[in-house]
Amino acid sequence: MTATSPDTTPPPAPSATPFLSVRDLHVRFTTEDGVVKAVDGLSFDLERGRTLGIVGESGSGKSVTNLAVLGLHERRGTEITGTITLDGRELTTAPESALEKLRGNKMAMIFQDSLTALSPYYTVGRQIAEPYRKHTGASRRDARRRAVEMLDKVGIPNAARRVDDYPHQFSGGMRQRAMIAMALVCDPELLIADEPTTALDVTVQAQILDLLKDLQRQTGSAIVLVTHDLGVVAHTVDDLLVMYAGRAVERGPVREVLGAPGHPYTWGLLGSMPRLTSDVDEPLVPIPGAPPSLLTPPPGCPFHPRCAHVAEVGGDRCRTERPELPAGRGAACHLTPGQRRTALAARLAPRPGRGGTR
Amino acid sequence: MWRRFKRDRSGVVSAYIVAFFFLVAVTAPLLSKVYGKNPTETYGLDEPGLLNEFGYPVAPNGGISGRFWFGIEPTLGRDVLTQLVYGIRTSLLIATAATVLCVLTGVLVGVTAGYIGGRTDYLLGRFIDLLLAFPSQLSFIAFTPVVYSLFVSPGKETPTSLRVLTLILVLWVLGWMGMARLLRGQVLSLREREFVEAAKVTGASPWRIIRKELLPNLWTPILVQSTLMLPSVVTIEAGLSFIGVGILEPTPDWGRMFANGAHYYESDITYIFFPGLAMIIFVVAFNLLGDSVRDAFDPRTTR
Amino acid sequence: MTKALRHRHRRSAAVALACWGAAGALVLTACSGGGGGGGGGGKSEGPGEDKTKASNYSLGTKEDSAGPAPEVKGAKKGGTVNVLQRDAFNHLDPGQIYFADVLAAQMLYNRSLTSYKVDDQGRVKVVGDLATDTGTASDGGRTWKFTLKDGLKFEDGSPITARDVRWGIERLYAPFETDGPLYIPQWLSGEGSTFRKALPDGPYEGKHLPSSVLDTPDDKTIIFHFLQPHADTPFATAMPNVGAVKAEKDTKQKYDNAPFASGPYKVGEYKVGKSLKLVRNEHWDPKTDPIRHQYADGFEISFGHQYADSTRRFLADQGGDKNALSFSSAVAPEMTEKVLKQADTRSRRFVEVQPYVDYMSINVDRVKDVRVRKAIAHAMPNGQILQQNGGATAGLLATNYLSPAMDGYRPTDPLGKKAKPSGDPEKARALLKEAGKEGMEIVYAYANTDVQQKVSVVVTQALERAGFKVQKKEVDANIWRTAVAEVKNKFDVYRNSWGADWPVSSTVIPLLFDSRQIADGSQNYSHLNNRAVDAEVDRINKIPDVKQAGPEWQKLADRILTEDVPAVPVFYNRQFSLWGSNIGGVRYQPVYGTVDPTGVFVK
Amino acid sequence: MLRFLARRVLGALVIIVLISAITFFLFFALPSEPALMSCGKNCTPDALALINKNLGLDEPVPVQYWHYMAGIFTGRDFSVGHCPAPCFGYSFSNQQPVWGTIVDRFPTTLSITVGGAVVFLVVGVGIGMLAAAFRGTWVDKFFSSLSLIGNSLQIYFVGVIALAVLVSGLHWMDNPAYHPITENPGKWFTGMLIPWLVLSIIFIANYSRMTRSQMIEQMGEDHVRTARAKGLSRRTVFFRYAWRGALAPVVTIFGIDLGSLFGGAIITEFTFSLHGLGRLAVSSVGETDLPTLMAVMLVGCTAIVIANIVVDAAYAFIDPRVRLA
Repeated sequence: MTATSPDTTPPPAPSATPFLSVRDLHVRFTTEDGVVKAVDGLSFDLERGRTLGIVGESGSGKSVTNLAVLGLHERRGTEITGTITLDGRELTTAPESALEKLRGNKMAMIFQDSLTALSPYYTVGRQIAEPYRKHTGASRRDARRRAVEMLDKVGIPNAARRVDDYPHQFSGGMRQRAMIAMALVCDPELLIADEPTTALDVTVQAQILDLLKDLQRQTGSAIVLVTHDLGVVAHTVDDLLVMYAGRAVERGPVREVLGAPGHPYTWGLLGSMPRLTSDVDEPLVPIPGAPPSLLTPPPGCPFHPRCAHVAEVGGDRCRTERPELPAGRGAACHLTPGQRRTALAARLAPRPGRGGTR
Repeated sequence: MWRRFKRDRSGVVSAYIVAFFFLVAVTAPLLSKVYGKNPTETYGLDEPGLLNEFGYPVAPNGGISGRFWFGIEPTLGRDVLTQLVYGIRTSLLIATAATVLCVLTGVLVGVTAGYIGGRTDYLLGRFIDLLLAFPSQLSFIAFTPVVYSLFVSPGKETPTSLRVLTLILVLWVLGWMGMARLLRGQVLSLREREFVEAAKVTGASPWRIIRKELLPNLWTPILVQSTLMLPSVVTIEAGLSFIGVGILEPTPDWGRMFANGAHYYESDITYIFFPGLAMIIFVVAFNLLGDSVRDAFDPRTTR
Repeated sequence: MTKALRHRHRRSAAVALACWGAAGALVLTACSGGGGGGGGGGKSEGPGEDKTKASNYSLGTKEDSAGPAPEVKGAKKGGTVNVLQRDAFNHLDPGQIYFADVLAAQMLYNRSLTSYKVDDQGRVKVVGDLATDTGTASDGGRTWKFTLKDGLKFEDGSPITARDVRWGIERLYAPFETDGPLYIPQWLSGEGSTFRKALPDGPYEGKHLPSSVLDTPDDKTIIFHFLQPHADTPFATAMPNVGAVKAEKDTKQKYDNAPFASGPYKVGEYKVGKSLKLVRNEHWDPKTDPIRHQYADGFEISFGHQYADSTRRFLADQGGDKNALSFSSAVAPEMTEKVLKQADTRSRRFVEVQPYVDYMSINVDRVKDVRVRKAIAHAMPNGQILQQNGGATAGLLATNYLSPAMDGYRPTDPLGKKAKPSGDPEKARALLKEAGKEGMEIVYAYANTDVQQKVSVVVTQALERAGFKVQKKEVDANIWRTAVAEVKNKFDVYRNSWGADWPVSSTVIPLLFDSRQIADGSQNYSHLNNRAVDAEVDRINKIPDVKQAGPEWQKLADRILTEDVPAVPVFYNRQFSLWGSNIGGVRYQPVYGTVDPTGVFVK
Repeated sequence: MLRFLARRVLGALVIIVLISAITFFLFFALPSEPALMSCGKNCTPDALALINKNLGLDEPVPVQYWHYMAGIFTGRDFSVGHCPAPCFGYSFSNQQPVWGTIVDRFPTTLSITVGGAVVFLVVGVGIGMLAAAFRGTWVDKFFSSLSLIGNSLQIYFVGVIALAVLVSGLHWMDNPAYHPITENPGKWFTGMLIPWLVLSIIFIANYSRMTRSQMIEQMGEDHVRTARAKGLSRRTVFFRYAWRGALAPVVTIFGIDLGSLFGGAIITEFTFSLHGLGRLAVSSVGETDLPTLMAVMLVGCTAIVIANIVVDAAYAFIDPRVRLA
């Protein structure tokens, strides 16, 4: 699903290939207990200046996908098939040295837990300056100036002084800002943000997301925003990809997906989160059961063990036949569009009798 | 967990080897009966032709023969195999007893300090600091004679049991601190966990909390630590005997065989070979076992 | 009172089988020391044959006492001798010296009134050293007169006079002089430590012994007036502390680190506990000295070389070790075989009998029945004990109380130990049965050292085979001496070792077996209390000629061993020395039981 | 930093005083008469009493302890002469000031320890990093099994074998001996080679195991991944980020090892007949030489507490999160 960029970014790629294109990506880990299919046939595209949200529970393959894009997955025992092209360049087969030149430069990543993701042993300034020096060949002084500039840009007060602080001397929000500064120091064209706000207070979350948006507006980079929080997604991304058990189960423009979700799992996700718009008394509905083991994924639709609608589909279809995700907007589910509408409507109706706990 | 362990082949093999050593130690008298020799008889002195005029075995390779499988001891002419078997018995007895005491003390002090906290924790912590500041090897050597002298009554033979007791005591007093430190840390972190909090709220007695809530969670570190501690105690005990403050003749002792071997090596290198090999196998097996136990209990560390 | 030389060899690892008659043929290679050192007794056949070396002890004449010493064949001047010693010297002050290693070393820088001259055949003569002869006795042996030679000088060139000798003797009365032999002061002024009352501060406060005790009528004459007659005075004056000390240079305790030399070498540099460098003393005149040479430029003595270390270095014979020897370190027993098998060591080693004897004392107070004592004696596995001590190169199986190094020694064997080196359990059992003491409990005490632990194994085993029950009692090595020297000790059998200060048995039998010696700390460890023995001791002591007394001592010793059995002789110690190939003139000093460094040169 | 030092030094002093007191008092439980050692061969009860008086052994134990400890700072006067500060008393067995003996023996221990430590730290950490870098390959397996065996070796066995093979058998190396480095660096080196090697084999195993697992753990850390995501090369990340994190525990253990080795590498010294502090301690126990034993004990535990302080300071240096206070 290609989204047309509404802003000033010139359309790239004379060819039809989008800026970032992931095709039929499979990531498998060999472990003691067997082969884990962490990502199983994932495809998506992303253009410059656009933001793609990826949501899903932990272990759904979101992070693995992003690590695979950057080539940061553990090499040993990991098998990757499919293609990842960035600006026309194939990444899965690229040599490590080529990837090193891209990382932090053309593509950068913001990690979830800034406390562990920043090295405790070096100053914030040094960690920000490091990729800058490496990729631009700047002098130590220039790099430092750049680090101060970046810290300033991400809203660290008194940046010139704080540049010499260590990460543990920063608050959580400031650390996350510093991490963003680090990711953006070389003006990357692709920014992958892996749950950048999960560990933060709600107010800080909003600030960080605003910051990301602002920066995107300035640089026109493409952003992949990984989260399990649909609330974050709603206001930030252009398109949304819902992942379950290593597969994309639904995708489409964010309004459409959130407004008219087509997959029971997406329904579950929406039901398990509080909404600002809804009544405080409205109970939250958790998805029953636990994510499936990726060692032995359920046959057919991987969601069927937790799905309340297996019966509606009828027969063994959910258990035996894997539903395809249609190109563009759509969901990988055997339910017919009509069944989906009915079921969704039923879900959205209040259920006073049940109290859910979180 | 057990299943995990069983799948770890090197762990299982090591367990068998370790068990074999303990079996040897326990059944030493039986073995020596079957083999037809005992560790105290001076075959080389009693029978001409076994030792030469310098007191070394006449036969090559330390006198290894169909009769003396591991050869005979220079100058005293005793059978090396039975000496070794009984030596292992002595050493393992001391090491096991010392380890058990260390573990018990470590658990007691560690859990007490961690659970009660506050002033008790502080005092126990300083006490541990103090003991840790003792140069351990030096202290073993310095204090063993002191403890001996506390037991010895002049004019009577010091029974071997008292010597054994002394060694156990000395190894114990300066050996439990590591375990205590470790457990204290564990308990400190467990103490804040929900289930302990919950148990406290329901009014469970501290003893009950320790027994029912804490100890089950401490088994892993205790077991792993003990498995690592025992071989090191064995080697320390052997080191003491090597230096000459351990078990005396004629009680066979593993460590003293090294001391003797160090004397004899110029003319009879074979003598030190078997005790040395046995010790390497024993410690390797125990270390592997320790690794396996840890892996089995704590799969995260599997790498 | 007197104490014998106690050699410092901690016999921690020593030695192998004795050359007993039975095993003799086998062991001959081990026992033949090889004709190194030029000393006699290249072969030591063991107690089976009369070694007769002992009978070679004699008093030298005036001519024997005149310098210079006969040249050593092939000797050259120059070069430095490296000396590897195990233990650091505990004293350099001649007044404090008593241990074998320092006794050997002091020969290089210190001269005494008389000294021992060893000839090529290993014969020992007592000769005048500072004195012109071995002294003249009068008043029935109570008064001894010595005359100093001409041309004697200290290291600063000042002459040595009778006053210096007097000072040297008087300073032995000072309270800090505790470690050396005290024959002369005790003979002059009283037994035990009572002699110190005669001159409590030594000569330092300006007081001196009256001339009725010690007289120096002129610069050359010294006259001793003893309380009792002492026929062996020439031997007593050969102790290193009967020499000259220059009063101005006497720094009391500090003299221990910087003695003022009268011999051919003087202290160059001394790092206590580490090394000692001896350099030529230019003022020493060879014409005055019948014993010493000054071939090497100096001696560099270093301490801390374990026997295994020094042996390995002599064996390798590389670099500076070619010029190395040791005064008292023996070949490490575990390397004996290696040394004997390495052909090139043949000309640079010796195995010699020392004046030290290992005994097993039996506490007569506790083991009252002589038959039981006999049983113990017969059961004692001498050969096995010796083997634990290092075997043939560490000692010879002993058959009686006197060392072959003693004057008048005869190879008697009253207990038939030669035939039964591992003990005679049957005979012992029979004796025990006769005494009706089968299963009797014996407390065997031993010092807790490596070797003694092993010895305890064989002793216990032998006694148990003879029908005893044995309680083994280990005693801390550092209190061993005091523990067994306690009269009221609770032990029955315990090892001790005795070495004579000079090769006359008056320094052995009375000390070990005279009932009047029984006291805490004394050497009558067995507490033998037999009036007849005491009387015989007195009788022999009165014989004015030491040569005639010799055989009498042997007879008495054998009588005690046959009738009273207060101790079992176990083995005679031997010194097994090895040195570097570039060293010549090494010979054995039979009185000290060490290498004699006086004729050593670098090839 | 200053506060940290002051606090820690104070604590260390308390520990040293306690340990020395325990040692001192325990030794009076020994059943021997130290004065006998200095009494020589003509010892009489009078002489013994005199020596006891001279050595101050006739006073109550606490007083003696006080004199001993005070003497370290002020020096003491003995009948034998003045013993200048630092005075650790006169040895009962050789009547020399103990401090001289310590000063004499310490270089041996220092040489063994420092030389050995350099070897085992460099080689051990090197091997550990190599194994971590080539994790899972034959390199890793080779070194891992090697260190497993090395970890199980005992000096008193390997040392003897090394002597038998390298010195007596093949004559490849010199007999272990101490020669002052100031006099003959070449001999110093060759004389120390075997002790270093043997000491190292055993410690290398420990350090390589620890380094390997620390490195692997660090390589799995988030911040290391971040560094990779910044485009830093594998090498840079390995040597700059992961190594820094792996360093802290290694340094801790190293400090503790070094501290305890300074008190005397007893078994090493024993095996190779080297005369360092460890052997001195053993012989002083055998000879009831209390002043010497005390001195070695003090040196040993001082080394340990200093090592602890240094380790903590180093830790703070390595890891800025740790604050010294």
